[in-house]
Parts: sequence; structure tokens; C-alpha cells
Amino acid sequence: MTHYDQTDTLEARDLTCIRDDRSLFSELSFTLKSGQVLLVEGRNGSGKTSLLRILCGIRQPDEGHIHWNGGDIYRLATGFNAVTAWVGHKDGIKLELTARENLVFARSLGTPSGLDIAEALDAMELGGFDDVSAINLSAGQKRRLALARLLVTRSPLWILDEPFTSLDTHGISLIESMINKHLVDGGMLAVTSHHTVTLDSNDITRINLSA
Amino acid sequence: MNEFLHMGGYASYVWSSYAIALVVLLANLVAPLRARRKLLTRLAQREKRAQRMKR
Amino acid sequence: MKPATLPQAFSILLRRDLTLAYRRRSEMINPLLFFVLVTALFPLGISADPALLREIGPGIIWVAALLASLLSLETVFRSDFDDGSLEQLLLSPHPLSVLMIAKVLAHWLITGLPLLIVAPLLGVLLNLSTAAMKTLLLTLALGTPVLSLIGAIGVALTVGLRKGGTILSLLVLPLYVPVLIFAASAVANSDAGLPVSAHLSLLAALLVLAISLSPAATAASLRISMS
Amino acid sequence: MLRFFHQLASPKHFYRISGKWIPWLGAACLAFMLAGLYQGLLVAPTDYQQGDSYRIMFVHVPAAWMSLFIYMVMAIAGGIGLVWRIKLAEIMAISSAHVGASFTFLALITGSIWGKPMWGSWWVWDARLTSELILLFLYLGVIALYNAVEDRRTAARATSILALVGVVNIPIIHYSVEWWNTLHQGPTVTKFDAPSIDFRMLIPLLLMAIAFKLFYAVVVLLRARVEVLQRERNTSWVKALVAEHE
Repeated sequence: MTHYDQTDTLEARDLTCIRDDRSLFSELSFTLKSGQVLLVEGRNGSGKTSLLRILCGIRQPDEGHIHWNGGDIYRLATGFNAVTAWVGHKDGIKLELTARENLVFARSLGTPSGLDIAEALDAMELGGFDDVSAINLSAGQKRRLALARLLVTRSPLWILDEPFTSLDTHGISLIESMINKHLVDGGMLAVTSHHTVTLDSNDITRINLSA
Repeated sequence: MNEFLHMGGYASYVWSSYAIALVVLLANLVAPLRARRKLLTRLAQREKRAQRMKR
Repeated sequence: MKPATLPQAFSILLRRDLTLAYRRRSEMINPLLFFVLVTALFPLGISADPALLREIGPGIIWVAALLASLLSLETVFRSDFDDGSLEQLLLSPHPLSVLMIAKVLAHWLITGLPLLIVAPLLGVLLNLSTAAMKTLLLTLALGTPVLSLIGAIGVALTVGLRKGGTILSLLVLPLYVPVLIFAASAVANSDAGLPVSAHLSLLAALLVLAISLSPAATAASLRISMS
Repeated sequence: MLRFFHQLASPKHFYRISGKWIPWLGAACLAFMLAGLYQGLLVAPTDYQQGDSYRIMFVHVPAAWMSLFIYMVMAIAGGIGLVWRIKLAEIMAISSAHVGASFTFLALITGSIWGKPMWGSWWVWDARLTSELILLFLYLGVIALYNAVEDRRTAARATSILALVGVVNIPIIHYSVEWWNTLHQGPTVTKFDAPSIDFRMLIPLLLMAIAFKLFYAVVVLLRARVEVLQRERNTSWVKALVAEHE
């Protein structure tokens, strides 16, 4: 239903990230095309999260550039934000709001995907929790609610930081199938994960930051 | 000479102002110099420690 | 499907913050109680002489308003930072400075406006004349939004810091001085029957300046603290 | 052109060049200061009104000028560092904060000492002194923010924004304090103007002003060099320097 433009490309050139005057990584270059996955691995503190935060534009690289379809993502700014969906360590949901209210707000911060709230909640097996205040959800349910924003918005580029944290095996397979569908639709994914990620796509570029 | 020091009766005001000015200026001059020396010795120790760890 | 238009996103964010505040109603009362309590302390500390209170009343109320607004500033970004929704705001397809206006407007409606509602009570406590009371409300109406707008810059700069609150007052209070001076002197003047149009127009000028400049500064500060 | 400027501003290059400049600047500063002191304390005539206490002006006024001047430099350098992301501009901005605060503090202290014989009290809510006091809080805010943020780069960029916000507010604060001052005390006795400026009083004032500017240049370069060493401590040229230093 949400078919993405097959020619989308995200190109990173000579990325360098410095923390406490020590470079976490330098001269990092890669290209991500439609349907491809970038898997970022490495020990804790090796800069996995920093790399993803640079990719989505929250943090600026100390050196190097990132281009989306040829345009520098800092010049594109809100244009690039419109095609990107970010789920970080924190869920990004308000505990005092209900599941539906959280998703309505998440949808207003992106391009609506046409999937309505109830359908998105069902897809995340949160059906019936529409009017439950998020504070009463379990950690796994909150994580799935956070990931549900990916269904209510249409973003070719998904950037997920440890998406599987606090998910049980059933939850993990649910998310993996969602990702597979996204990739089949021509979407792209940059992800970090300690769990082994079993995805159908064989087009996975691996970057190990503590190599 | 002591008439000069007397400053027409305002000696304490004038000289205290100039003394404070001197102290403030010197403090600003000494601080970075001391900081540089402290940093260099700290970096030297760090270098020594790195050497020892490598062996 | 097109992304939500800017006005839609603006109103959704504004409504979200107001709903959140409504669901944490108890917290909304704190700045108000602080405002009344601080004002009530001054007569105890100085004297109950009505004439004296009437003279220093405007200054007391305005200093208390300043401190109450400072106290409530933390809530503008604190909870969004803790639960991660601040990152989502930064990555929205809408200009961040406009979203900042929504955040600050919500903060003003939640904490600034109630000060106006309580002010007459304090006016009575400090024996202000009706003319002074009227001007007090006018200056609060013009001045408290400026406090929220400038305060938002300070909060954006200190949101990531563990003990951000302590230095927030040091960053923001010096910038509040012009508002305090024009507002308090306006109320004092009207008490003495003098014209206050100059003071109010200066306050209005500060408000226009704050509305045009501080959202962009707040957005830039947020991007830096979140990076 | 910017590419060239970016190259020039390479930390290693800056460290070497500033090392050469500092002795000359220091000597010039000393020369001007001695000349200023000589002119101010010996040559300038006694003022018929204030006697010799007005000589405090030769420290107070240049310090007040410097406190404003350095804040402007800090804001501009910070702005450049933010917009063009030039590391050196950030370093110059933050290296100016402490010396700027010191000059502001000096202006306040000497102002209050100068005021004592004239008005009989150590502090008078005079417009200029009050603005100077608020400026001191602005400086302390910048320094406090820089120390509160862990990551050096974020800290430098946060303080640059604060300095820019501050510099926009300085004229507004100054105007509102002037307005407030005329409201309460009237523009009479507390005017801080120097006594009828006799030409021989103007010379020391300018000499001291130049001396203070040179002093600022020396101190800001010294502090910037320490900051550069700190930030570049993992580079080979700093490691070589450290080895040399032992």
C-alpha cells in the first residue's frame, strides 16, 4: 500500500564523530539504497547510537557529509525529516496520553501513511488498548506503541536504535515482519541491535564500529 | 615623593583601586600559564601510563 | 496523504501540551501558590503599613511573578526530554521555531495566564489602588509572555544538564530586568495617577521583539543541547 | 577564501603563530600601561572638584569599556564559530569569558571605591554601575553554562548562543536601567562623567585603554592555547609537545 520511490538513496561520505576529543569513528562512508539495510554493530560506547543520531540529523558529524538523493541533509532539514522516522532508546511516547492520542500526535509529526490508528494498533497487537493510558502499558507494549509510529507515518528511511529492547520473542518476530514488509515496499533501514536480526533481505551492509 | 603617595588625602582610595587592578590583571595572566603547565604534566603522566599499559 | 499542515501541527502540539497539563492539574497549582506565598511574605518581612505596601506593592508582585515564572520554566521541556518525545519534535517536517512558539504559548497559558487571574487578590493584599490594579493586569498580560519566551531559551540551553535548574536562574534573570523595570514602574506610575502609555508601549515592544527572535534562538539552543 | 581561512585556523598553526605573537603583545601592553600610569598618576593635574580621587578613573573607565568590548568579541566569535563551525572561533569566544568577567568585576570595584569619597557610600544605584552589575551576571551565566555542559564542543556552541542572546539584550538592559535611573534619582549628582576633560587627563585614559586591549589579546591567546592543547591532546603534534615539555 505504501510503495516508496525505488530510486531513493542515502549516501554518507567520510563521517567522523568525536566525543571527549576522542574520535569514535572517522572516514566512514556507505550508501543505502531502496530495499537495503545498514546494520551497525559494535560494543557498548563504540558510537553506534551517535552514528544513527548523525544519520537522522539530530547530531551533526564533526567531519563528512550525508546526502539524501543528492541533497545535503542539513540543507534539506525539514525536507529530510519528512522522509525519516526515528525510534531511539527512549520510546518517545507521553505516559499521560492514551495509545490513540500518542499515535495521533506521532502522525502529525510525519507524512500520514493512510493507515488509521486502530489498524496500526491491531498490527502491533495493541488492539483494544486505544483508550488505555500509556502509563498502564508494559515495557514491551510501550515499545510496540513507539514502533507503531512507523505504521501511521510514511517514511522511506527508518532509523531504529535497538528496536527490539524489552520485546519478547513474539514481539521481535512481529517487528521483523514489519521491517521485511517495509523493505519489500522499497523502504530502507538503518538499525543497531544486540539481538541477531533475521531479515529476508540479503542486501545488508554491516558496519562494525569496534573492529 | 610622599606628597605623591598622599594623593591629596585620597591615598587609600586611589591606591586600593590600583592594587585591586594589579591583582585582577596578574590573576588573569597567571591562571592560563598555570593551567597550561598543569595540563602538560597531566598529559605526560597519561602518556607514561599508556606506555606502561602497552608493555 | 500530505503531512499535516503547519497550523494543524501547531494546534495539535498546543492541544497535546494543554491536555498533558490538565491531566497533571495538581502540578499547575504550584507556581500559583508560590506566587501568592512570596507576595504574602513581604508584608511580614517589611511592615503592614498600608501606605508603604501600596508604594512597594507593584515591585513585590512583579518580582514574585518573575520567580514564579522561573520556577515553572522547567516543565516546558523536562518531561519531553525524559521520555524522548523532544527528539521527535526535532525531527518533525515542520520548522522547529514555529513548534517552539506552540510550546511557549502552552507554557504561558498554563502558568502565565493564571498569574493574571490571581493578581487582583495580591493587589488587595498589598493595598493597591484600582488604577494600579488595572495597570498591573495590563503589564502582566504583556510581560508574562516575554518571561516565557526568554525563559524558553534558557531552558533549551540547560535541558540536557543534570542540575540544569540551578543555573537556569542565572542565565534567565538578568534578561528579565527590562520587563521588571518597565512593568513595575508602570504600575507605580498609575498608582500616582501618572500616564503609563510610554511604559506599556515599551513592554509591547519587548513582547514583539521576544516573539520574533526567541523562538529561533530556542530552536537553535535545543538542537545544540540535544546533539 | 573561507577554505584558506579554515586552513589558517588549524589549531597547530594557530598554536605556533600565537606563541610568536604573545611576547610582542606583552611588551607593548607593558609599555602602554607604564606610560598610562605615568601620565595618569604624575602628569595629569589635580581636579579642582574631586582632588586626586578622580585618578581611579584611569582604571575604572578602561575596565568598563573592556567589559563591553570583550562581550561583543565573545558574541561575534561565538556566532562565527556556530555559523561556519570554525573550532578556533569557538575557542576564542570561550577564552574571552573569564577575562571579560574580570574586567567587569574590576570596573565594579573601582567604580564603588571611586564613588565612596563623592557620595559617602560604597554602592550607589547609578545607571552605569547597575548595568555593569547585570553585565557581570551575564558573564557568570556564560561561564556557568560552559562548565555545566560535559562535552566541550556542545558547551562551546551552547555558550555561543547564550552570548548572542546576551549581546542582543545588553542595549535593552542598558536603556531600561538608564530609564529606571532617571525615574528614581533624576539625572543630577550621580552623573559618572569624568570631570571636565582636560587634555592631559584624556591621554592616560587612552593609553590605559590601549594597554587593556593588548592585555586582553595576551590573555585570550594564552587561554586559547591551553584550550587548543586540551582539545587536540590526542594528536601527534601535542604528544610531541608533551614529550618536549618534560
